[in-house]
Amino acid sequence: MKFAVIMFPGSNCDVDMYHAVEEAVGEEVEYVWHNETSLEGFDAVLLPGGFSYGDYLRPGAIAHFSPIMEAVKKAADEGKPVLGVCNGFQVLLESRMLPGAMRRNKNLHFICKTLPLTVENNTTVFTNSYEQGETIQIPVAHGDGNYYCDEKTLAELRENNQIVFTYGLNENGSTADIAGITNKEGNVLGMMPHPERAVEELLGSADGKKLFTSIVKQWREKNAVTS
Amino acid sequence: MTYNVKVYISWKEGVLDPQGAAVTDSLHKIGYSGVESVSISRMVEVKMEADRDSVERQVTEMCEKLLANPVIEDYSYEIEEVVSS
Amino acid sequence: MTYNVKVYISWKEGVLDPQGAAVTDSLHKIGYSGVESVSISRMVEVKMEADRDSVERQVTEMCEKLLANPVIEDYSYEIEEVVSS
Amino acid sequence: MQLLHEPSPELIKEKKLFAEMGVSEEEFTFIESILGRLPNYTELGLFSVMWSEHCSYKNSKVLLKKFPVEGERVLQGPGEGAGIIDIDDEQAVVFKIESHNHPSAVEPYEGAATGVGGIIRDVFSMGARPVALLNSLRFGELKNPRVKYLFEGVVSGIAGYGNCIGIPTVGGEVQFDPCYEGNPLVNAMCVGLIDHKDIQKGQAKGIGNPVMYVGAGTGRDGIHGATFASEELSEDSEAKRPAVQVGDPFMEKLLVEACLEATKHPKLVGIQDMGAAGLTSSSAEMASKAGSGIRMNLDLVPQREKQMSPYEMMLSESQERMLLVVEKGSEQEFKDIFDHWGLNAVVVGEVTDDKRLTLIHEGKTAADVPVDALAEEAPVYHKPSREPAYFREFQKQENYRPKVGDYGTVLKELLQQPTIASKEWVYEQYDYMVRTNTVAAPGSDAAVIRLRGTNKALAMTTDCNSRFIYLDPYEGGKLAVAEAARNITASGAEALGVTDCLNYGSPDNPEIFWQLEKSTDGLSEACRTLETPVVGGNVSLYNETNRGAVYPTPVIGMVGLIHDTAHITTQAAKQSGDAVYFLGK
Ligand SMILES: Nc1ncnc2c1ncn2[C@@H]1O[C@H](COP(=O)(O)OP(=O)(O)O)[C@@H](O)[C@H]1O
Repeated sequence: MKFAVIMFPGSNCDVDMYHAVEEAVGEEVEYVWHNETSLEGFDAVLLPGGFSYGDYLRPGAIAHFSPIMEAVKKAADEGKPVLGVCNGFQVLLESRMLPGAMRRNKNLHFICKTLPLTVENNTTVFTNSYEQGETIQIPVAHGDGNYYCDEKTLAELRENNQIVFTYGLNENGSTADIAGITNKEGNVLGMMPHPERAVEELLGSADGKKLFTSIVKQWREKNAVTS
Repeated sequence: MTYNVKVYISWKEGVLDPQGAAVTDSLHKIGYSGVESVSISRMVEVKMEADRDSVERQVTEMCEKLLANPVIEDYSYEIEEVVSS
Repeated sequence: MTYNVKVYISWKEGVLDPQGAAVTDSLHKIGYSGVESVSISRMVEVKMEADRDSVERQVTEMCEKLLANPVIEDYSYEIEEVVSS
Repeated sequence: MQLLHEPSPELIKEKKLFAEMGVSEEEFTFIESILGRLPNYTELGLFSVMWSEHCSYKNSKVLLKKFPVEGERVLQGPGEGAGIIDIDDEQAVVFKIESHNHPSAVEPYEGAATGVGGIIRDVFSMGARPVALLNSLRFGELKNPRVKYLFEGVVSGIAGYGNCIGIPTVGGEVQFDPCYEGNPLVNAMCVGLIDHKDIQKGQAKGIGNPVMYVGAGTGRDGIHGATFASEELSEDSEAKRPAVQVGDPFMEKLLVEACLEATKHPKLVGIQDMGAAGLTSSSAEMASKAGSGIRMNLDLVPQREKQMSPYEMMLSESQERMLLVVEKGSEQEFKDIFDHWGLNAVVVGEVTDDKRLTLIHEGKTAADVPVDALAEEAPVYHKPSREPAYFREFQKQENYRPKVGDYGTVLKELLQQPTIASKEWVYEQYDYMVRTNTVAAPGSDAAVIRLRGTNKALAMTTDCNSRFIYLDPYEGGKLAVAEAARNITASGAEALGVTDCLNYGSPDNPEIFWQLEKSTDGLSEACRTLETPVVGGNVSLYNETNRGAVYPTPVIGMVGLIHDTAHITTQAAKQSGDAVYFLGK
């Protein structure tokens, strides 16, 4: 299985994402620069954290015009797993691949710490190795992670089981404690917490590892059937 | 034609602006108890060349595509022709 | 009296505006080649109770102390009385 | 800021206008004799910044000479952008600390942010990948709203820059004391990692080689910044306010990546960041170190504002700019590297053999001065020194023993002191985990960063208890180094070396100069004993307001090597039933 890590100018968790794939699942992984136009040959797409274009104007706003985003949309339409973490989530929101928007954290400060998350839906391609309702420890590091959507959208998210992770401790003010959501189809996940920072015990937690193994597991099952 | 465009981007009604609330609080703390509410919006000033009949369309597009996020923000604008001197 | 105060805060001349530069760039990339420059500033709207003869002083003070940093920012304001209906 | 009519050389002399630039009468006469004529306005500007305390260390050089700077592992001592120490396997650690006190006092967010940006450039200009940031902060008492504003602004400025550029801020310290009211201290430290073969020097070698300018455009910001840092803060600083710059961490992130690519290119000759005194210090120092000269055409310098004068361009402290010297003929290869990252690289001059800095502007020679005079020949002062009266008083006092009633209450009261209380509010705002190497995060004695692909790790800390140093500069100086070394050792590391930031009041005051003298003696002695050579540092003098000087605050940044990640120890108690030992006396 081959992962793509998209690099925007200002991405800075790209290396972390790359290493996480190497360490957690040992699958093939490559960087793809923002002005490329194709993701041919990749089986999954990772949009890393950081400050694309300095987060100027609004986080993720400028990056969503990068040429590569057309290819990311195409990959999503083809049903490939697309994971956006932190700034990657913000890019997915700004490009309307996921509903809602981000505001400044309610305390107006950047927050860096490891927080408990609840796995709300373990049936997605990203969470099939977790237990339903399991609590996992995953770091957050963001200034604009205060997720917002209107009531109607929230109802839809709930109805379609699109809320995948919620905060056990909601420090940023997110609507309905939302930490991560998917699209309706379930193959595009955006989340503020950083699973790629939690794949080694040495650094404090390895609870993020299963997110990557889930992706690989499902891919293997699918390809075993077709081949 | 050269235009000076001012785009005002503010929070949609019902979306809580954490910054505005924090500033209200700080103003109270330093003694301005008369302050009832504060809201903070962005102003984007764009200087641009455009045809008279396309400038407004261009500005609306720029707002919709990039300058504002319609999920949480409203926008309004003023377009002014720059008279060359 | 109730007042609606609009404070406009922008960079002092000569201060780098990295946001403006990034947005200009991005507008060019998505096809708005007529854009010459973009500058981004903030507008703070304050609703407040005050006496007629102290409101202006209060607003200036609030700007100097909290809303703007005169080291790198300029500010201007408009004060409008709210006529209760 | 813009001067439409620059005063003529004669007028400068007659009206003693040099004094406004911080140049003394004797210094002016010296400049005149070096040039064999009167300097013009631009030339005087070059001397004024290069001979400021910030760039020349003219008041502190005699003291810095005492520091032990050598050791088996030292690859680069003081003098370059940052010091370098060997950590085996052809790897080395690069680190440096620097102050941004005065800008932070007037614009805390940007002042602190650009302080971080500057220290990062010092590290990657050596060819090293910046891997960690630390800081050391001092403020007045938190009860004062202005102090609170400064504290919050400084912390979010450090966070704003470090988080955006993606280098983890892993440690630091904060102290509150009335002596810092109005003159906070903001010191930032950066640690980088390098392979021996990639070590760069800021040298302009090879006659005819092109000089390239990369990064952000030059604006009128920060003009006079270097001399600003060398003056006391006064009401006057208000007038000089535009001397503060705004940082662009996004630009610097691109610059780091592009420059690290460039430093691996075999045709790179030299690279230096444009820090204090911008184009002036980078060009003069690169030429002086190589025994060459540089001729620059200022019309080619990327400019952000219209009609900038040579004086303004040379003294601008616009951020996120670097100067490169490359082999003739390889210009395009470097332009391509920078182009990939969306950055401009422009040839602005060439290396010459005349050991002069020659500046051309609109076809005319705007300045022509010997580079060594700028970079090497600044006057050195040995200021008078006098033991302060307060010190004699202290020495006479009996040892004080506080009477403690209820230990529980006293402990609680102590923990409520902002200086002692948890600093979580601070470090939670820093992304201390980005790049996923942080093994010991803030909250322990020293921070620990593992070195990916090896079994090694680096420990790092910043420390200084300025009250001790005020009470007894010599003993306090020793204590500062010892505290840092204890923190390093307690995390399982072998202490390697030190970078220091000397924050003091005005050296023109003999009692303050005495503090400088005694405390640097103490620091030197401790560094010698602990075999932690000083490989770099920074001096910030004139930290005083009309209420007086800050306590002498020589901040120690120390780095240690952990040979095996299994040796990493953290502060927290691990298990009930574990034995507790007390070491020392
Ligand atoms: N300004 C700061 N930036 C980052 N970390 C900080 C800062 N101040 C304190 N810390 C961290 O908080 C912890 C406690 O700091 P401090 O109270 O100075 O303790 P100590 O006396 O053990 O050095 C340390 O891990 C330190 O690195």
